Amino acid sequence: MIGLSDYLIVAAALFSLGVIGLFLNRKNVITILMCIELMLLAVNINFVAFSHYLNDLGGQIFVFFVLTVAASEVAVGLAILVAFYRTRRSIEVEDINTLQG
Amino acid sequence: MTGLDMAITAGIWTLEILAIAVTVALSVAYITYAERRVIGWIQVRKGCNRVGPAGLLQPLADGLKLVLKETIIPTAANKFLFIAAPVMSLTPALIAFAVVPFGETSLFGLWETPHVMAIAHLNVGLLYIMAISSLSIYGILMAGWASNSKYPFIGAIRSTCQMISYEISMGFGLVTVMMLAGSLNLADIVHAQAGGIAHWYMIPLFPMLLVYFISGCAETARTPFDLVETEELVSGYYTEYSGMWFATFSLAEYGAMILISLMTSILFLGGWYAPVPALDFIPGTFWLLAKTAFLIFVFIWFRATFPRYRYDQMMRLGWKVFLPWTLAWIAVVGIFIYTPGLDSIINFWMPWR
Amino acid sequence: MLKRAFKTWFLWELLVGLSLTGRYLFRKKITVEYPEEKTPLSPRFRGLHALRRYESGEERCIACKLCEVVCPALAIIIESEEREDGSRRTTRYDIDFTKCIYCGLCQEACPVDAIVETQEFEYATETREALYYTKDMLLANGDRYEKQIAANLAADARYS
Amino acid sequence: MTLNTTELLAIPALPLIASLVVGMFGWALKEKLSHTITSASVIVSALLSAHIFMQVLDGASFYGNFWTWMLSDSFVVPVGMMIDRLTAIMMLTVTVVSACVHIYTIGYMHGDPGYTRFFSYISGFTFSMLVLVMGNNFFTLFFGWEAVGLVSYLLIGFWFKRESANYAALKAFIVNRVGDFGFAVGILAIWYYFGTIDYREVFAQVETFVARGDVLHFMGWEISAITFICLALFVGAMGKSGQVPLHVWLPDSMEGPTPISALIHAATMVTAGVFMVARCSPMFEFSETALAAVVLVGAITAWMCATIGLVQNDIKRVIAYSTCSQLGYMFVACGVSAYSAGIFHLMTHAYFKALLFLAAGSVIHAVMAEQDIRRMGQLRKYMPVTWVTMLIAALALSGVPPFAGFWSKDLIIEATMAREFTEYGWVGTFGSFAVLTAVFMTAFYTFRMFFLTFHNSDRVPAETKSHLHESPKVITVPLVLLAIGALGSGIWGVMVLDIANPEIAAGYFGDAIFVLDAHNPLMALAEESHDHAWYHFLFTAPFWLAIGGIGLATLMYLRETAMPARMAEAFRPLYTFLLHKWYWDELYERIFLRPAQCLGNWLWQKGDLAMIDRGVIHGGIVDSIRAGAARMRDMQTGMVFHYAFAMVIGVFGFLTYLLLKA
Amino acid sequence: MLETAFFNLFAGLSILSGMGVVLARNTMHSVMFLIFCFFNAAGLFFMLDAEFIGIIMILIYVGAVMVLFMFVVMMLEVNQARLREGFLQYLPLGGMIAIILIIEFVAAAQSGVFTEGIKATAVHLGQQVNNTAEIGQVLYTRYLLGFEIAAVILLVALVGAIVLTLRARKDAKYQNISAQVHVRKEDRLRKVRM
Repeated sequence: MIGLSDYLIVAAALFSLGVIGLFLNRKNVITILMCIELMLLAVNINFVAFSHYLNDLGGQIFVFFVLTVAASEVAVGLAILVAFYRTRRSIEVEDINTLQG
Repeated sequence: MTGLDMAITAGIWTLEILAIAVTVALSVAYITYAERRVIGWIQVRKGCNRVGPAGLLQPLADGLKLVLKETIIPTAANKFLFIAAPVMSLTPALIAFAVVPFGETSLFGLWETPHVMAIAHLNVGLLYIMAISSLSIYGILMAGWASNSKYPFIGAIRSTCQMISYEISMGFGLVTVMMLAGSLNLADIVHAQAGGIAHWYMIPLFPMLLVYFISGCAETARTPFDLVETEELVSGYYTEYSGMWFATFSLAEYGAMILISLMTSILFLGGWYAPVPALDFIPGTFWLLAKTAFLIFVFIWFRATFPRYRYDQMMRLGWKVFLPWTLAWIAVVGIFIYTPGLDSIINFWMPWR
Repeated sequence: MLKRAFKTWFLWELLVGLSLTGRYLFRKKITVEYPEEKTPLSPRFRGLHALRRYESGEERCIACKLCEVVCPALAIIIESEEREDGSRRTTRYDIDFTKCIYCGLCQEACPVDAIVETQEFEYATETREALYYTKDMLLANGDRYEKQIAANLAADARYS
Repeated sequence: MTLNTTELLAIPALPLIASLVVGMFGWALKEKLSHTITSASVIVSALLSAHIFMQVLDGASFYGNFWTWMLSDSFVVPVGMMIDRLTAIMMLTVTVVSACVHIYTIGYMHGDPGYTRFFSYISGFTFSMLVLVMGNNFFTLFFGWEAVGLVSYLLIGFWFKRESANYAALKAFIVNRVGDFGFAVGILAIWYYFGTIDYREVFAQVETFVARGDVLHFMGWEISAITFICLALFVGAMGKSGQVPLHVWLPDSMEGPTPISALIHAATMVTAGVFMVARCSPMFEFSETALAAVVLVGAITAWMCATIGLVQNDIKRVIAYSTCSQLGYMFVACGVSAYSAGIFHLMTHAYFKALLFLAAGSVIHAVMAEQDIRRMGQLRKYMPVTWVTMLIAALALSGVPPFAGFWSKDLIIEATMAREFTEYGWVGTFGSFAVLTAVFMTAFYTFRMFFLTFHNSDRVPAETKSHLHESPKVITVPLVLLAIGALGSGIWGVMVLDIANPEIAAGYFGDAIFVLDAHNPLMALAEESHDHAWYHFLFTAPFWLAIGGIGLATLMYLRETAMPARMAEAFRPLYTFLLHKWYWDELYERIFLRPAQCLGNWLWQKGDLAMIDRGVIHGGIVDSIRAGAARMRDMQTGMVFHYAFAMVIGVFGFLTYLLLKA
Repeated sequence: MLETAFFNLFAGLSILSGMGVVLARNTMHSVMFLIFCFFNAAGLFFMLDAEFIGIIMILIYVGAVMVLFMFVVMMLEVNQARLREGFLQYLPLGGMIAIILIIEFVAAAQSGVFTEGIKATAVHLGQQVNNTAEIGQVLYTRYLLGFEIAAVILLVALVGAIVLTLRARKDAKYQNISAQVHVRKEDRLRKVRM
């Protein structure tokens, strides 16, 4: 039978994949954004799984909010990326260094 | 559940799916035929009438020709995505039909209560349709990108912008339907419109009917919104396609057209109910299909009548006319529903309240 | 103002357009189903070329080469020699129908009504070579359509 | 019997829709359509209000919530209505006066560039005021309260190109904020103590709440909670209704167009405070301190503003001070627990004061926007209709029977004299003195203004004289309509509605107003027992005082026209004191404006420039922060990789802790 | 049995496609893998009786967010090879961290912290309970404030994205279509007596 921990493990695997992605793709901002989406997805799976097994709708509501925030993040992030690309003709992370202290 | 039961269930499902898929494929073929005939008539021509009696075998001949044609894949194309694109555009067009209810039947009294004729009787049917139809963008986008050629690329970008823009007003239009029907279940939405033409949602939601149907034209890239495949783009995102893959795109496009017509009938034109209750002895499926057929005819009629929009005009229509108008109508319906006094008017269309 | 609002919201202009096309939907169709039916042709119709003969059987063409000169598409090639009886006649009169634009200037230019255009237009071939007509083929055309040609010329005569 | 919901909703909805339509599409609708839409909507709403009023007389009422406006945990703000007899009479007054003003405005504002905007505003005002009176909870009341304040601000500054109008608007807004702060505190206190903001639920709990005796510690004082709530609410009422010391904005608000002065700053908005106190009678009744405060403030205002009115020269200002003074009367009435008398006076006052303003507007219209009564005179022969209506209004204001003002004012004065405070006896005495003397002054300044305008010598400048003429029908018809109100509403109130019935529950108001029997001054009055015969007025002091005031005015401004100047010379210091309105504005400038300015300057010079800029930045704090930040800054590499690493370490730490705990 | 099979299918495919996202050479392929991953996650949501969230997931992520990604990938001409430089260099470190991470996660998930007091298997509510209606009831009452804040966040993101990317073209000319449509004869024509 499928229990809560099975879902948690799937989510954990996806989350770790997202982390690996952050480490491996050290240049491509788009992929980094996608890895963040992957991690958020893992979080969402956890939320829904807990919501189901605890019989509390709050988890699903929070997925809702996570979705909202993720969508906003992507919209703004990609907009920044496009604006950045216009000035630098590049989307490499290492070129984004003007804010460095 | 024993193995036998499962086998039977699986068998029935397969049959249902096959029935719908084959019907859709055949209808698509014959809609192309109908389109040629109707446009011919409007242009005072006779249209195709050579192959078979009255040209009825023409679609089959066309299909045969397309299948036999050579498939060309450009050298610079991304082969995997190039081939996946038509599949990606056809799949959503077909699986969307899974939740469409084609009527209610008690199978000549075999069942005590009438069953809804749909493959999946989903609680979130309307959302499902919206979600699935939003997927059809991918086929086009992938086709445009994978072709590695400028016309398909521009066509794909155009079509994506167009579809996303019109999806918004379509979605908001559907919100008004949800507000009145109080359900996302397509069968429930139809049930809420029972009782003759006055109960159909086209009466209180007339502007939304227009918005939905016209957005549907844009969504399926039909004239007057067929900027995706204009001559200036050498037929847009499928410039590089030929043979069967090309045919697949057409299949998807016409499938989407059928879907939009079906959905308009279900959401606004009372689904499988007759315009007057006295005519209910005719099976509901007939009514639904008749309404759908009429709407498909209107699609064709549009194509024969209207010149194409310019791209900026089309975007303006979507964002600056339809979107505010749908939002306003949501507000109007909301005010009617929640204002004491006015709610007695709107309750006529909300029998479940 | 009310009228205008009504027209805007009910998409009046679009309905007008739709009703127009809707009316045409029921018009009598004017299609001519070609192989079975054909439209009548004008006597001036300019189809396949032909070289005519006099009633005596003598070819009309006197190799003046006016048609070759006037031809805008350079489709006509003429070579001539003196014949045994001293008259000037062509040895070669070819028309390349892949070049010909059927303008009819050759017919206009001809002083003896030798080169004419018939009403024939169904001469599709399977090869390009077959569209290169030599003098014999043109004369044969003339023989075949003489009656029709004569009738057309007669019909058109009072206008020229 | 409950009322029809649709009808009730339509009453505020019609002006709202009209206001929005005209406000947004006024440019397209043009003048004619704009005023047709707004006036029609308000007239319909007045008719509907009349219908409601009739039904309410038959015993109908309404109470219910329509929507939920806000929802945050247990704080629920519903949008609902409570229609009882108090509301009904307010609705009727508001819509009728508003309808008259709408019609009047068509003539008065004709040709103004902001014509459609003006109509949008006044319709919006009608909506807000109706929300204020019809709501069934304190939050709707507050919404209406702020909305009318907003419209008032917009309308005082209507001629926004005029600098003085802008300042007057700002002044009104800011002074009102002071009051609104108190009001908001009061509402929040109600929510805090009662857990609800619904009238019915709050009022139902008051008795047990008082019995519980909650006490509030405020700046070392001990103050009972109910007194605190009532006083806080009353601060709001003071702001909105122009009571001392927050009265200073009301005379300045005369910068707005005259119809606005009539509608907002005389008849309706400024009386919102009185309405609120009457509405909250179940709470005020349990706090004698609050009631005494109400009497005190009302009496001071009534008396002081009357003295200022004696010497003002601007026709609208005279009426404005009179409005302040009359509002003081209403508060005195409420304070002595004669709420019914207060509301009665509110209604009669609405008619005659609106009439007075509109007639003044008609005069101003005729003399080419001149407002100084020293440059008028002998206008009677040019504008007879205005003269008659203004005379009616002046008589009503002075309290001459049988005009409306007499009935309500007499009731208030008698109630004031009859009421006995257990703890604050001197307040009652002072109140009686103030209202009695004010009657005399009211009559005097009203007729002073009246005579100077319409009689006396002709001081109109020659160039305006050629334009002098009676105002058009569209202006005079509303005047006549209101004149009927000013004539009859008093008799109607006493005879037909039975407002003056000492048994509140048996009279017009029924259970809409709550009065403890021990407080009821009307009851005390009834026990003193004199029958209310028609000649009753002959035995009352106010009547004779009013006659005296009118007589003095007649003497000074019709007979011995040189006398005023001589008197002003004789009492020069007093005259100047009054002419400068008791130096309130100057006082405020000394107390609030100057010190605030000085404080700001001081903080800027000493605090900001000297201490922070010179002392701190070069003193080390900033430098050390800067040095520390430079080191901290190295942590922000700007590399996503590093951030991710930090995040992962955090996850590690958390997980390990979790595992160890388990 | 069927449930397990479906769970394994969805879970396996989502993890596989997650790997695809990370490892794919072509960014476009990454996007496609991520879409596929979302689909499978939606499948998992369906299994958890959260059909509304599942559909919304597809509608928002697949229908809108990923399209945005695709758009950007397509529009920006990026040198893919350069972006992959140094990919393998960090694989050992990244892999190690991930392995430790996942071991800890699994240990935590299995430790019983999350299963204590929770029913081993929740009751499937089935068709009778309408998940959408339930969510609506909670969302518009208890979580109303959060919902409104989310709406405001979206609005701000919308405005922000537009502000960041909009370039006003000064040379572009626009027509006022409604003015054109509504023009009347009297507005344009004037009779002149010659």
